[in-house]
Formats: sequence, C-alpha cells, structure tokens
Amino acid sequence: MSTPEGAPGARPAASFRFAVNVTPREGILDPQGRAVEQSLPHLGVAGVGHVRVGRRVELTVDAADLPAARAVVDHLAAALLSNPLIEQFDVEVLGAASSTATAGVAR
Amino acid sequence: MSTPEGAPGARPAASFRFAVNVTPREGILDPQGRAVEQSLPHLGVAGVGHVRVGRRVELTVDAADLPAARAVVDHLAAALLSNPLIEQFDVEVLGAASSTATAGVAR
Amino acid sequence: MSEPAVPLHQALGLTDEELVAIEARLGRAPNDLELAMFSVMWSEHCSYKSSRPLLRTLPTGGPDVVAGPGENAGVQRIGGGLAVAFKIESHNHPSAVEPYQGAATGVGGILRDIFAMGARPIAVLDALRFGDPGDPRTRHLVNGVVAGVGGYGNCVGVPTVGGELVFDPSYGGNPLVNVMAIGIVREDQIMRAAAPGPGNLVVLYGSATGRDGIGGASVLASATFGAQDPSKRPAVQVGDPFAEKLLIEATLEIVERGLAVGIQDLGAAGITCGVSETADRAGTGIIVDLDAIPRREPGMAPFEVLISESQERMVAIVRPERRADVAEVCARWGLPCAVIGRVTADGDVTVVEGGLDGEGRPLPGARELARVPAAALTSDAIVFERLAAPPPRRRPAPAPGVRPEPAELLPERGMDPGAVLVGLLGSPNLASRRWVYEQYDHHVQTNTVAGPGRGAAVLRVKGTRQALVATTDGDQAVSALDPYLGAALSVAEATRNVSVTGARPLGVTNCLNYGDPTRPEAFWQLREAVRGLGDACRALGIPVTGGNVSLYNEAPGSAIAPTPEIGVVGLADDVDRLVGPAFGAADDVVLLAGWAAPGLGGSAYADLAGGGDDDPPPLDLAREAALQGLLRAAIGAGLVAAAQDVSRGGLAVALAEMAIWGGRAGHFRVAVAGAPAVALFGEAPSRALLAARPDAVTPLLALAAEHGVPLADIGTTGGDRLLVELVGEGATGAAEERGARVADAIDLDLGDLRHAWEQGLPQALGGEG
Amino acid sequence: MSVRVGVVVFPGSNCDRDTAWALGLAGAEPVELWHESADLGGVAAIVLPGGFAYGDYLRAGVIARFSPVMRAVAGFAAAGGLVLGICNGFQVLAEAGLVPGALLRNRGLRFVCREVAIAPERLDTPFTRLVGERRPLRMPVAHGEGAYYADPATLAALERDGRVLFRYVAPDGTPALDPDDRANPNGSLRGIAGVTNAAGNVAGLMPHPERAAEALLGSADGLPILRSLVAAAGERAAGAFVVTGRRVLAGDGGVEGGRR
Ligand SMILES: Nc1ncnc2c1ncn2[C@@H]1O[C@H](COP(=O)(O)OP(=O)(O)O)[C@@H](O)[C@H]1O
Ligand SMILES: [Mg+2]
Repeated sequence: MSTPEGAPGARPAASFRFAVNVTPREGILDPQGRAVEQSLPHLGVAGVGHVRVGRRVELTVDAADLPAARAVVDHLAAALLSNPLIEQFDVEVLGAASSTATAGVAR
Repeated sequence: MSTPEGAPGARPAASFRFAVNVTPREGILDPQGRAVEQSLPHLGVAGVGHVRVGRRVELTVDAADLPAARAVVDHLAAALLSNPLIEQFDVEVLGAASSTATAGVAR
Repeated sequence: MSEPAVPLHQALGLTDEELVAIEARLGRAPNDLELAMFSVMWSEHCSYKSSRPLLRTLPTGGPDVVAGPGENAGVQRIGGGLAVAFKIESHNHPSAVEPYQGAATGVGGILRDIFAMGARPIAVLDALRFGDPGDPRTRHLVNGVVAGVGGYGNCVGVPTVGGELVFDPSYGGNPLVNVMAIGIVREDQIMRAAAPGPGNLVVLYGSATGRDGIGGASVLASATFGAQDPSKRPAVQVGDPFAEKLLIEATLEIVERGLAVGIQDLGAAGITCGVSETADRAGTGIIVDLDAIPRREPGMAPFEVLISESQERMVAIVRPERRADVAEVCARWGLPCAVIGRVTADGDVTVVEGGLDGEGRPLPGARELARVPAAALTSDAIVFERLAAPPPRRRPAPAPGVRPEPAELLPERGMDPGAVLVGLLGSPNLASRRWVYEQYDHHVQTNTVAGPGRGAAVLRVKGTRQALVATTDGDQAVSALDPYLGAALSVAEATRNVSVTGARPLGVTNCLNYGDPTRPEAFWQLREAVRGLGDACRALGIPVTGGNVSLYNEAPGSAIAPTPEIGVVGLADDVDRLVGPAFGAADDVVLLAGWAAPGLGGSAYADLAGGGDDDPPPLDLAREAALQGLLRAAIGAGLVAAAQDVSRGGLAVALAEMAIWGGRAGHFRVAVAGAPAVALFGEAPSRALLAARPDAVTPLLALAAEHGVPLADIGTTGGDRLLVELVGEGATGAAEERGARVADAIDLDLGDLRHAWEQGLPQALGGEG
Repeated sequence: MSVRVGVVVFPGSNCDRDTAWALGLAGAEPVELWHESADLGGVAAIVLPGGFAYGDYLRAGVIARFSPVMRAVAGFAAAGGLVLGICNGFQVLAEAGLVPGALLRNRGLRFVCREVAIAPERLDTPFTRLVGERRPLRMPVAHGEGAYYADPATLAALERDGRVLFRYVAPDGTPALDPDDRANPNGSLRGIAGVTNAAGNVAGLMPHPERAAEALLGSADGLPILRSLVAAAGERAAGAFVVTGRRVLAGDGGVEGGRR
C-alpha cells in the first residue's frame, strides 16, 4: 500500500492512526445502554447513569498529510461506519507516528 | 442513581462523564475489522488498513471526586464491559462538567 | 415555526378538505394538539381513507372465524379449544431509510398485533422485495433487512419459518418489507382491543416514551419521500427485541390470569391511536393523564408524547381492583407500568395536563389540552372515493391475423432447454434462499416440522396431532400486466402451496402494496387487486381475516409493480399425514395434475429469455378449487409420497427442485402441444406434481377423475440425471415447420443443477456465501 | 421417582420451554429456576437454556452472569453438581468462568441457523454416557456468537485432559478442526462445539440437543445427551454425594468474582 515509487507527482506518504467513535444520537433509543444500567444493581454499583453504547473503529490511513488522511476517515465514518439517521460519530487522531517506511506492515 | 441523600458521611457529589473503549486484543481475530477492510475497495477508498472494531461505552458517574468515580469505571470496565480473555480497554475522562443537580434526569 | 409558510394543517399533511371535515366533526376549529392527533389518525396508514370502501367488498365470514378484519389480527378456530391468530403488515418506508431497524421494528410490530390478541406468537414469515441485486444499494438494503428480521425475531424467540425474496427493478427506489406473524391462543382467552367499562383504568406498560418516529405515521406513510433531503427524514424508531420478549411474557401472563378486559398494542400514531381505537370499539371514551406517561427524555411536548411511535409498548384496560396484580406482573418482567387514564362514558378522547384524582377526574388546576370524539379519530374518519383509471395500453395491438408466437421463443433463440433450466435455477428469483434463512432461527419453540426452503412451512401444535401450514406469495409480475389476475393468482398460489402439503387453507391475510392513490392509475390497480382477491377467496371458500394496505410506494420517478402479498394459514388434523415436495424412493411414478395453458407473460422465463408481448396464462378459479380438492383428498388418503405445485419457472423447475431436494432425479416425458417453452417453463396455474408408489397410481387416477382434474403419468424417479424428453406434436413438427431448431431434451446432472441452485443467490449478491 | 432438573429462566431466555419439554422426553421432571432467586429448589442437575439473556447486549451472556441465580449455580457447580449450558447457556457459563474460553462473534459475522453434525470426544462423561458410540449427531445450531476461543495454553490443556466434549464434524465424522471448514459453522478453534470444566461436572455446548429430541422435527440425536444428563443426575441424587442447591448454598459464599 505504499505509494508507487516514481509515480509522477507522488509525495512520500505517512501513516496516520485514527479512532472513529460511533454512538447513538441523543434521543434515539439505546437498548444496550439501558440493559447495562439495569444490570448495575446486580453488580452492586450505584451512581452510574446515562450509559450509551456505541462502536469504536480504529484504523490506519496512508496519505500525504494529516488533512488528507482525515478527509478519508470522515468520508468512511459518514458513509460506512455510521448511519446519520440514528448515529453520530466523532473522529480522534491517535497519532501520526509512522512514516511510509513502517507502513507496509502486513494487514 | 444519585447518591442517597443524607447518608452518613455523604459529601456533595459531582458527576463525571467517561468513555470506555473496548477493542479486541492483538492476536484475536477481528472479523468485523476484516469486513470493513474488504468493503473499502467498493467504496473506492484506498490506503486504509489495520482496522479494528470494538465497543465504546459512555457513562456518567456520580461520586465524591474524580478518583472515586474513576475507580467505579475501572471496575465496570474490567468486570462487565470487557472480557479480559479477548478484549482490552482504556478509559477516557470526557469531563467533570455537571454537578449532581443535573444528574437526576429520567432515563 | 415562527413564520409558517403554510398553514399548520397542511404542514401536518392534512388537506383543506380534511380540515373542513375535522371542523364539522368537532363543531369548532381544532387546536394545534388536536390537529396533530387528527393528522396521524387520518393518515392513510391509520385511517385507510382511500382503501376502506374497497376492503368492505372482501369476504370475511366463515364458520371458524372468531375475529376478522378490524381486530389486531384475524383469529380462526382450529378445534380442541384452540385458535390461530395471524396477520401480515408492511414496513416498507422505514426499511428504505434504515434497513436494519426498519425491518426489525416491522417484526416487532406484527408480533405485538398477535400477542395483543392474547396469542403466543409461534412463527414469522417475511416477504421481501428489492431492486436489482447487482446494485450496491440493493445489497446494502438486503443485508440490512435480513439482519434486522433475524436480529429481532431470533432474540424474541419466534422462529422465522418462511417468506419470499424477489428482485425486480421496480423496487429499486422502494423496497418492500412485509412481515407476517402467527400465534396460538386458547379460544376462551382471546383478547379484544377495546376499552369497555367506564371507570376502568388505562394502563400503559413496556418501554418509556421517547421522541421516536414523531410524525412517522403521517410523514412516512402518506408522502412520497425524497431520500435526498435529510431534514425531511423522519426520526427512525429503534427496536429493542429484549424489551419485546419481556412484553410478550408479561402480556400473556396478564391474559392468562384474566387481569385485563382489553389490550391494544401501540404502533403507528402511538398513544393517540391506542386510546381512540379502544374507546371507539367499546363505544366509550378515555381521559388521558398526560403527566402519568413515563418518558425517556425530558422536555417532550404534549403532541410528541401523544403521537410518539416508541416501540415495545402496550395498553391494557384494567379493572381498578386488578391494578396491583398488573403492576406486579410488569415489575417481575422488569417493565415500567403506569396508569395513564380512565375509561369514560362520554365517547371522547380527552387529554389532561395537571393530573387526575382517584376517580379519574381532573385535579383542581389541571388543564384540558384536547377533547375529540373517539369516533372522529377512527371509525368516523374521512373516506375518499378516489378516481380510478386503467393505464393506457402499453402493448401494441398485434397486426391482424398475426398473434405473437411464444411458441417460437425457445427454439428461435437457439437455446438449449437444459441451459435455460440451469439459468432459471440459478437466477436470483429462483435460486436457493438459504443465504437468507440461515440467518433466521427457524427451530426455536421446537415446532418446526418443515422450515424455510421448500414450499410452505409446517408447524406442529404441541399437545395435539395437528399442524399449521403457512406460506406467503405475491405475484407482482403478472400484477404489473393485469392487477386483477395478479391478485387472484397470488391467492391461488398461496392456497395451493398449503393444499399441496395435504392441509386445508383456513384463511387469508393480505398486504396490498400499491402506489399513490391520488393517481387514478395507481388507484385502479388497487381496486382491481381487491376485486381479484375477493373473487379468488370466494371461489376457493376462504375468508380474508385481516391485512394491511401500504400506499405511496413510489420513489421519485418510479412506482413499484403493484404487489398483492398473500399470507395463508392452513390446518392439518394429522401432522404425520402431510407430505413434502422432495422425491423420496426410486421408481416412484410422477404425475402431473391440472391443466396446461398458453401464455408466458409475467413468467420467470420471460424475465430471463425475453417474453415478448405474450399474455399471462389465464386462471380458472373453479379448476383451481378442483385441483386443491384433489390434492387434499389424495394426500389424505395416503396415496401420495411427495407433492409440489408448479409455479415460478414452470414444470421443469418444479421437477428439478423435487430432484434436488430429494437427492434423486428421474426420467420424464413432457407433452408439448404448442411450444416447448410453454410446456417446460410456462407458469399456467392450477397444476401440481405428485410422486406416488406404482400401486397408488390406479386409485389416484380414479380420484382425479372424480374431482374432474386431468392427471397424467409423466415418468419415474431414479438416478442422478434429470432427463426430460419432449413428446407430442409441438415437440417436433410445429417448430420445425417454422424453420426453428428443434428443442433438445433436457439431460442434466443433478449435481450441476444443485450447484446452480445453491450458488445463485450468493453470486447475485456479490459472491458472498 | 423422576429426576428433577432445573431450567434457569433469565429475562430473554427463549429456549427454556423447549428445554423443559425435551427434558420431559428424556425422563426428567423439569423445574423452572427464576433468575432473581438463589433458591435452586433441590434439583439434581441444572440446564442453562438458549436465548438472549438480558438481550445479550454488550456481549452474549455477560449480564446474566451477575444474576442471583448464577451465584447459586456457581456454588452448585463447585460442590460437584451437574450443569449443562446450551448455546446462550454456554455463553453465560464461559462469561462466569465456570467453563474455560470465550465465544466470539461468528467468523462469517452472521447469525447462523442450520443443522450441523457433532461427535462426542468421550463417551464416559455425564453428558455423553448414553450416546453409545462415537458417531456424528445431527442437531441445529442457532447463534451469532459461537466461535469457540481459548488461548493456546488453555486449548492444549483441554485437549490433553480430554475436556473437549464435542467437535463439529463432517457428515462422515471427520472433525472440522479448521475454523474455515464448512462443517465448522462459526469458526470455532479446533472445531470445538462443547467443553467441560476441569472437574467434568459443568459443560457448555453450542448446538441445541433439545431441538433434536423428536424424529418429527428432523432428528432425535440430541436426546441421548439429555438422557445422559438425567441418568447421571439421578444417580447422584440417589447416591453417595448428594448435592442439592439449598445445601450447597448454605455453605457457599466464595463464588463471587469467581471468573478466571
Ligand atoms: N425472505 C425469506 N425468509 C424466509 N424464507 C424464505 C424467504 N424467501 C423465501 N423463503 C423460503 O424459501 C422457499 C422458496 O420460496 P418461494 O419460491 O417464494 O416459495 P414457494 O415455492 O413455496 O412459493 C419457501 O420455503 C420460502 O418460505
Ligand atoms: Mg410457490
């Protein structure tokens, strides 16, 4: 997945790691959250509420720079990872650690 | 859900909001992550890899202070929200915004 | 809301004419809350304002009918003090915007109709229709809908035992998700959705009320939605099958212990619908204590609380002395439960803010927010006589003396009939549905004698020797050509699917999926369909005990093929006497019962090979009745080893399926009168294949003669090659004369047939499997 | 005297009635055990049935694990009582640490309901003793989270100690050891369909023997498994080490947090 060598105009790319947090929209029923709340007494836990259960998707994007990588993640989050009718998402940048050199790790 | 009023030694509590991110342990097969990766070409997205899909649980804890609240979350995360055999978790503090006064909203 | 561009009633989807009608019923102008209540109750979905006059023409009576249309579900006696409740309903529009939740809440909704009658749900069937399977959007919808049906049904523990999956380009912008449910109830425990007895309590139990599907009933069901505009998208309801499972158990316990005098589920139009319908059915009124309704969210406006479509909620009408018992049952099942009002004698639905006293009277200082006659919201809602007009003839009239020759289709195209058969078996509409039904729990409750995959589902009734047999069928292809015939054929096929097991069809439930009724052509299609449905049911002697009408199935620029979805439940007195469709022993004689008829219009063959302008085959309802009578008599007499009706794909596909399922093929000869394509792949109705031991053939022929049904020996079972020879005049001479190549016999390896049939659907959906 | 076998009912259990019905066919007297009660009613064995306890939200079986009845079940098991978890019941037992391993989301990511074949590894356990011979048994699976997982050390120990109870097999009896084998419906490691705890008195099984208890429904191959349990329970109830729920409970207290 590294940029083809010598492609015209190719810039050395870097790898960026992101997390997309997808949670039920406010007001949308969250049966899982409710089930967790209802199970708390059995665990002897008090004082916990407003539980919302969602998904967390972590992924690595190879791109020229952070804005470019971020654009890919935003697109994925909206088109594939969430349904905007019932879910909202936010994107966390987990790090821009690796250069292309280390990005070829098997996936 | 709120701290029992007038309990002996009760201190005015505050509400803290946390997120618990639960992801499959390294080495555990993550078919969901793989499915996301496999659907990327259909979306015309390249350069994305290392996808891991997990859970995100957001919750509010009423406690005397942040360390006390944090202890409740750690316990929940380890005992209920994740299975240490197959999953790892981390805890994010989302904010200590609200006082108990707003914590009694119906759920 | 500061400067409404349109008057409120219009914003809520009500016409000026409807506003006048509302004012006439109230004798004054409605306030905003009342207007909102009318808008949801007078939506097509709740009021049937376009279809009610048509539905009145259907035959609904019969000796077994305990509850017919108008109740939550039809109920028919099956003997031994038991009765069966069943009903089908659509969730098309919600599934188009959120396939998983739309389908899931569709299952939840139809199940509530069943257990609201006091019946324990024992089965679900899902009839699904989508656009082109090669389209990524279709795949997204198929995946989501199938996962949603399974996600909900599997969790509540009701097996999904059958259904349909049809692809047709007309559904590309507007998929159909119709779900049928069946339940069993003791006759003396059947509940009515009525609120008798002024002074009785109105108890709301189940999930708390949130802002789910606000305006859903009117917006979702009454307007063509433009998927492009997200702001117009209605709030989507999210289902909680776990809550539904608890609701089932709590409701059935309330029923068994006689704790309620009426029960109604809350679906479209929420509490407004629940209280107005129960009051109207009993000729009473209900006063609602708005503050008593448990909410999921703070700050909800009164109209939101009253029309919310939050799922997994029920209303029970309870005598005051039973209040504590009901509360105890709900608490044990972990369900919130609240007294939200009282039955009154005044015939009005009244909504009060500020609380009621112990007698159900408003507390001092309480405010009356709305007061509307219950009947005005329901039985006395507006009705429209819509305009109907047949479409302009789309087919060019044939030139004088030249009839299109379906006879020529197969040979002229130089097609090997074996290749056609393999193509049909692997086509998305005929291939194995295993990919779908493996995602559904079809065994839970341990009653499933025959599950999905091979014709009608068979469920034993524990504690008896009886079995229920269930199926859904809908012929959109013929309906597109002739909506009357399409509806009648759907009834014929669904009942035949039941009769071919040996069971007796008890009753019909139906879901009519049509377009915008204000378009004369769409309304004509609906009117014709209802006529066909009624005629077919009368001819076959079966009542219509319930159903559902889904209109406005149009995406911008395209209407669906009119789709009459027919659900049938049948009864067999001895489960051991039923037969399946798979070939069993070798050297069984295979017989074809029924009448050949020309016409390839609307057939799967026409879809695959191009049907030209041919007509669909005709249906003779008296012959259909005779055939089904023969099937039941022959199977009941123990003369039949296996039986299968001839439907999609015609005789060749029916033979191939029996062979695939039995793991045994055979050698057959098919008489060709006019054209090989018609003989092999034509879908003339009123036909079935029977396999029998050789010594049963003579009595079978006698029985067929008694019933006036032609019965012909067409071959024997055995081996692993499917050999179908064409015999008769049309097999050679006629085609040759026209210069066409003569169609060869079909000669195929069973393994190849099976492979095509098994791989067809996963391949069509993108190589998954 | 018929053997009383408890069937636990969690909110969301949906095979409890089926299991009770099939246990009846296997000669037992089924007794419903309500999730909120720690009273086991003196039953001789316990079955945790299939379903979606507490909706199976978060992870299948995890919430059920904390219910009062599970504390009693853990005590019953610790005292040697026979416990069989079927499908969701297996998931609950695994979450509770009463059997080793975990049940992951099916490898195909879809719920899978189909008939499979499983073969017993041993014929001398309380769950297989009446199966008679090592042959493929046909019965349905119906689950979304059934891929058996355990870490390599645990897997090795299970194999070494003969604690693999059942494996998915092809119709000819060949074990479907590869998670991607067609006969392995969910991607279970080493084709594992059922396991026991170290003491051999607690077993988890993904397929549904109670759905294969009558030929009318397609197979009666599950019946010997239930009969085995009933027979073993009957002997224990009548024999040397009597274990009743109440007596175990009285002396119990140390099962909380007993997972892993
Ligand atoms: N969406 C579905 N859900 C469950 N079962 C289905 C579905 N679609 C088709 N089936 C099952 O697959 C079989 C073949 O479907 P179909 O051709 O419509 O049936 P039939 O030949 O009885 O009219 C039937 O047993 C039917 O119940
Ligand atoms: Mg059919």
